[in-house]
Amino acid sequence: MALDRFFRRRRPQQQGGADMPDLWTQCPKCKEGLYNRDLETNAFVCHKCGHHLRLDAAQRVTVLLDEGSFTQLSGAVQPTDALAFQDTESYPERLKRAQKKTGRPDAILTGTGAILGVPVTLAVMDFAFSGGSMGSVVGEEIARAAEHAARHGTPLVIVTASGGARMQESALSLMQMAKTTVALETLAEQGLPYVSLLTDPTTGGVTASFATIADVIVAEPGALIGFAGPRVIQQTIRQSLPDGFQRAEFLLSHGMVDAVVDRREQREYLASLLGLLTRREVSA
Amino acid sequence: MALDRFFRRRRPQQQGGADMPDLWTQCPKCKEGLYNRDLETNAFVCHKCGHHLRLDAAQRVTVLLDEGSFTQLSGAVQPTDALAFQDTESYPERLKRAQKKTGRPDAILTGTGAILGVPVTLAVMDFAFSGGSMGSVVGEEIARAAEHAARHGTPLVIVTASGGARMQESALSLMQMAKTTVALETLAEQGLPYVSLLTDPTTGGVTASFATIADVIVAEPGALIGFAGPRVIQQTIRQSLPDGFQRAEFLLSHGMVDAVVDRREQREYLASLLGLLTRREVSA
Amino acid sequence: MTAPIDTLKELEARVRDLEVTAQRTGQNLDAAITPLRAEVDRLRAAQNPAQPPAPKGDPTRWERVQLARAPGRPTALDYVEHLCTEFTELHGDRRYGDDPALIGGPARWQGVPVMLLLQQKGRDTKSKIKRRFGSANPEGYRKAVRLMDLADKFGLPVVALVDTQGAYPGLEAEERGQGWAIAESIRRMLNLRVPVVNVVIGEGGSGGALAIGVGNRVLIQENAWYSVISPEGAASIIWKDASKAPLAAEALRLTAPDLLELGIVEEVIPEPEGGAHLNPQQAAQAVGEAVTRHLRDLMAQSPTDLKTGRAARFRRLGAYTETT
Amino acid sequence: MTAPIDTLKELEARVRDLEVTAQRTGQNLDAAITPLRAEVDRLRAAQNPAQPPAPKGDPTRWERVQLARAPGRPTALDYVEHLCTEFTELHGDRRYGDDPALIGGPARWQGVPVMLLLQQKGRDTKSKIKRRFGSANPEGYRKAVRLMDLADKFGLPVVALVDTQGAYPGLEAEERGQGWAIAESIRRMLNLRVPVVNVVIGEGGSGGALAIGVGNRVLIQENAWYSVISPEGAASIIWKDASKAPLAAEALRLTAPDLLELGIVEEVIPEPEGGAHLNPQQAAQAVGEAVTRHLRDLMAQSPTDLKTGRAARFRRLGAYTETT
Ligand SMILES: [Zn+2]
Ligand SMILES: [Zn+2]
Repeated sequence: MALDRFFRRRRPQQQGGADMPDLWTQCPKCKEGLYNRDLETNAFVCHKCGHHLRLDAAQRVTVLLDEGSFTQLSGAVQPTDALAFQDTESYPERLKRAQKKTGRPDAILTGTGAILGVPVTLAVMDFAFSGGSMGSVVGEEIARAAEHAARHGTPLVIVTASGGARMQESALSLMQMAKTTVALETLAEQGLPYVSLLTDPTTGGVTASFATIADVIVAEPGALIGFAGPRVIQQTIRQSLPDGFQRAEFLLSHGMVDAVVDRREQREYLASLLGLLTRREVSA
Repeated sequence: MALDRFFRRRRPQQQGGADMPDLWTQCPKCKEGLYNRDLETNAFVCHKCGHHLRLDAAQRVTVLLDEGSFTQLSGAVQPTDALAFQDTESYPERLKRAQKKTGRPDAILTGTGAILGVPVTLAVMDFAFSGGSMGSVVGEEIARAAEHAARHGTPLVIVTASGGARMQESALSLMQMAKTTVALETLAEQGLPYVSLLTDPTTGGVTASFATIADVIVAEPGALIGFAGPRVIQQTIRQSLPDGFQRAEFLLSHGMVDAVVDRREQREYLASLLGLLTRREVSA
Repeated sequence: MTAPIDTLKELEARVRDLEVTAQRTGQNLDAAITPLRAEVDRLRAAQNPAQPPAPKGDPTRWERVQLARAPGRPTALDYVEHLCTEFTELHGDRRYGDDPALIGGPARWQGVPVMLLLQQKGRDTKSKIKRRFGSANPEGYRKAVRLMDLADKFGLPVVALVDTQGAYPGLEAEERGQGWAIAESIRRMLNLRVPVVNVVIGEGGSGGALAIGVGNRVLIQENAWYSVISPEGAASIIWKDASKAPLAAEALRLTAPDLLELGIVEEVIPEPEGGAHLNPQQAAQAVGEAVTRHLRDLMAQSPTDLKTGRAARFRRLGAYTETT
Repeated sequence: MTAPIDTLKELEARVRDLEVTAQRTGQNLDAAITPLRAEVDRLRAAQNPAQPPAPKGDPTRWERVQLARAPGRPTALDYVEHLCTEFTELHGDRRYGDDPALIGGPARWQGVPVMLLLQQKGRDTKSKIKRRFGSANPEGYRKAVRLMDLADKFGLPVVALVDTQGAYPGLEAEERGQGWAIAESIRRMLNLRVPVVNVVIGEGGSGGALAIGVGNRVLIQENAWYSVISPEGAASIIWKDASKAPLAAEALRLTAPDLLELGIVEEVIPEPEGGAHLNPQQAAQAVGEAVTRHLRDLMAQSPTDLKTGRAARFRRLGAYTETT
């Protein structure tokens, strides 16, 4: 697939941890120091080892959508502490911290836009917000995005990144697995395509609900994807796990995902695929 | 399950090979000599080792249906030699021999009857006719039985026993896999249950078509059931096959059949099951 | 019957082993430990046949969790034996295997023809191990989907008894798509055009429970629990210490009255004084009556209403505020 | 490119080994032998690049079988490369694995969006072995069912290219329900509400071919064969001697003109003089044109008519007489 259409100018993004100058980011895999400007033009993929760095929701939108095409839908729905959940810290305090860190109400960003001209509704999970955990807000925003796509006749793309359900909302979090499925069925009944893009990491309740009932499931190279976490499994079976277990490539060979697609090729892949799957009306 | 309802008087059946007096049959498994009269009252199951002896189509009808309830449907459809198939013997000669041996036009017997009072349409393959091979007549009669059941609102039970498709009709035999499926879909669209009973042996094209798309699949104990034959597989993999490979119990543990049911319990099993699956109309 | 001493000793050793590992590594091993620990308790109780005293007054959340795991608490098949005739277990997913942790088939529930889906923990040590203490593999959920297809085709209402600590966290389960299988089961149940009544009869652990929990009416027994994570799991995450499970149970609000208040269940089914294990017969009568009442109510609805009503039920659930 | 000598020698030894076993035991091993033998032929031909002379006049049935297996005959993916743009291969059955012997995905076929189903034999020794010479496992057929579901949902016509000696006769294939998977694939294709066009582009062996062969229009290339059993298989059964395959080919009437006469195919697609392998480009043009013509014709039909028309087509097939 030709990459040249991919390399257009990106909006600059802040990168680099506390120990690194703002101009540089260290590759978490090969430890190479990478110019942030180069990283951005390379879709945040390490030039040296090909490692796909984790993105926050805004970066994902930038990497995936045509420049300037994004219109945000999410934002009005805010989390609440229905259980008065208290552990070492209260749930509202945790939320406040995560909101401050990410600048959004919860671990989800949705909106509309275009991929190489193909209009889509897009939902992106934000791992930076509480490990991308799914509570009532994530569930509601995913559901609304699906319903928006159904109403406006666009395909839906969901980018997942989640450690699982949000403990602090207990059974209410669990119910989001069903809620999102209900909304996705509304989309399916319209004959509109839904593609999920599983990124590192996607585990727990997200894997066991909306992430894996997509018409086409695409995974990013090297992404950890599974239901149970690797440590829990290792203790259950009491032996070490095979190399690459629960990684995107492992899942491909076990028939669970349709393709593992390099981040630099995802726009072309999705645009072509969504074009092909857009329902052509056959005479009734 | 209580067996007492099973033991009613059976019509006497001729048994015993050339070397055995007509009063006796030798169990092919444990070699015990068995009184034919005892065999009949025990549904042709060896008293000593539980081996399920192979039945011809008439015996199967006797074992399965309420006495006197059977009305034959099949018989009018006759095989023909569309390919002028000639090998060591012509196809018409082969057919004549099989017809003389079994007294029926082809390897299939269909009709209507009742199982403990539950009306059914029944199709029974006859392994004694050319190894139960499926050609155009078998396909047509299975299809007609399914359509009869759909038209008259009865469940369908098919008892399989087949070495596969009939070579002498080449691609025409192959097409029966599709033809039977078409007719069974007509039945399915009526919401009527179809149960297959797989008996020893069921292999080849029958396994890869109507036998395995039943709503419920029941197998007889010890029956060999598979697509490829064990010898072909053994040569492909070049190692010996595990004990019990492709037997009914093996298939049960691999999730392929719903139950392995002793022949002496099949009537109660089927009557109860068909009663439960008979569609209750929910208000539209 | 007294349990074999060897089995008990072996299980105790295994539990200690796992606890040490959990302590040392700070990992959450409760999926492995808890069922074993419950089994140890049961075996000990069996050797000393006196039942533990029933808690007085309103039990705490943690006491309810213990009641949900009490030795002798009726399993799904115990309810079926009390309430059903003609249960015909149908086996297999027709793709890979047959899972003894999630079973089902048509039956008459107090005379009403239904399709049963049952998470079955096992009733003795051997069957508990065989049934993985009710923790299903993908094959179990795929069998459930197949049985729901049959229920839909033949107009059979579905009755699902939920009792699991969660889906089985095994290597092979992951290889064969545990998450995929659960998601498919949820979707299939949501799309059914027949009545679906679910009862949490013991433990309702996470997605593995929800997989057969998305019906028109979700009921729960008085001392059952239902949560996104077990109290031990939550305690391990929060305090790195599974023994803080009683605190986690409070925080998670996982009891039947909590769930009723949160709008997640329609009804709490009362248990005999002291817990279902003290009078399984009476517990079964209460479950039978409640399910049959809801079934009869739902059977008056059209297939379309059943599906859209169920969808609307789950579309609503969740707690958030909205700025304008 | 010259084939590695080692691979050729190894394959030859394997073939001899199997032939000896077949001779000694009287078993039918052609499912194992034939693809290896064809590969040996191909490797030999590659080392001696001159093509075998094209048969003059109307080839015999056995000559056609040999043409269907000729080294260099275009595989399914060769047709896709000549005729399609935007082929997006979708992988996996979402249950167990991904089968490289039966692949597929959406593509534009001469500009028309379609869902492709391809039996792919492989183009070099390594890929042939990986793809099991086009003999699919249950995962392949289950992937086909999944792709047909997508085709139905999105209104994509299905184009299926058939090229297999049969489903893979392996132990694991049986364990995972080879017969079940084929039956399900047949049923799914028969129920599609979109146009389905099938082309037998080489070998059409038994149920493994039929599994993706039940469309509205079934086409066959001039030198392809389609039969309930391979000529070697039939010869082994009839004469206990696979070398009598030429006789069996005659008896089975398995060539394209035979099948047209029997009403099993709608159309024979002409091949370049001497066979498709002598001019893959021209062969592809003929296949492309024929498929596109049938697609355009079928795309004018309603979903219901497509399904009932396809059902009626297969309900009719067979030869029998009827007494009254
Ligand atoms: Zn790197
Ligand atoms: Zn015997």
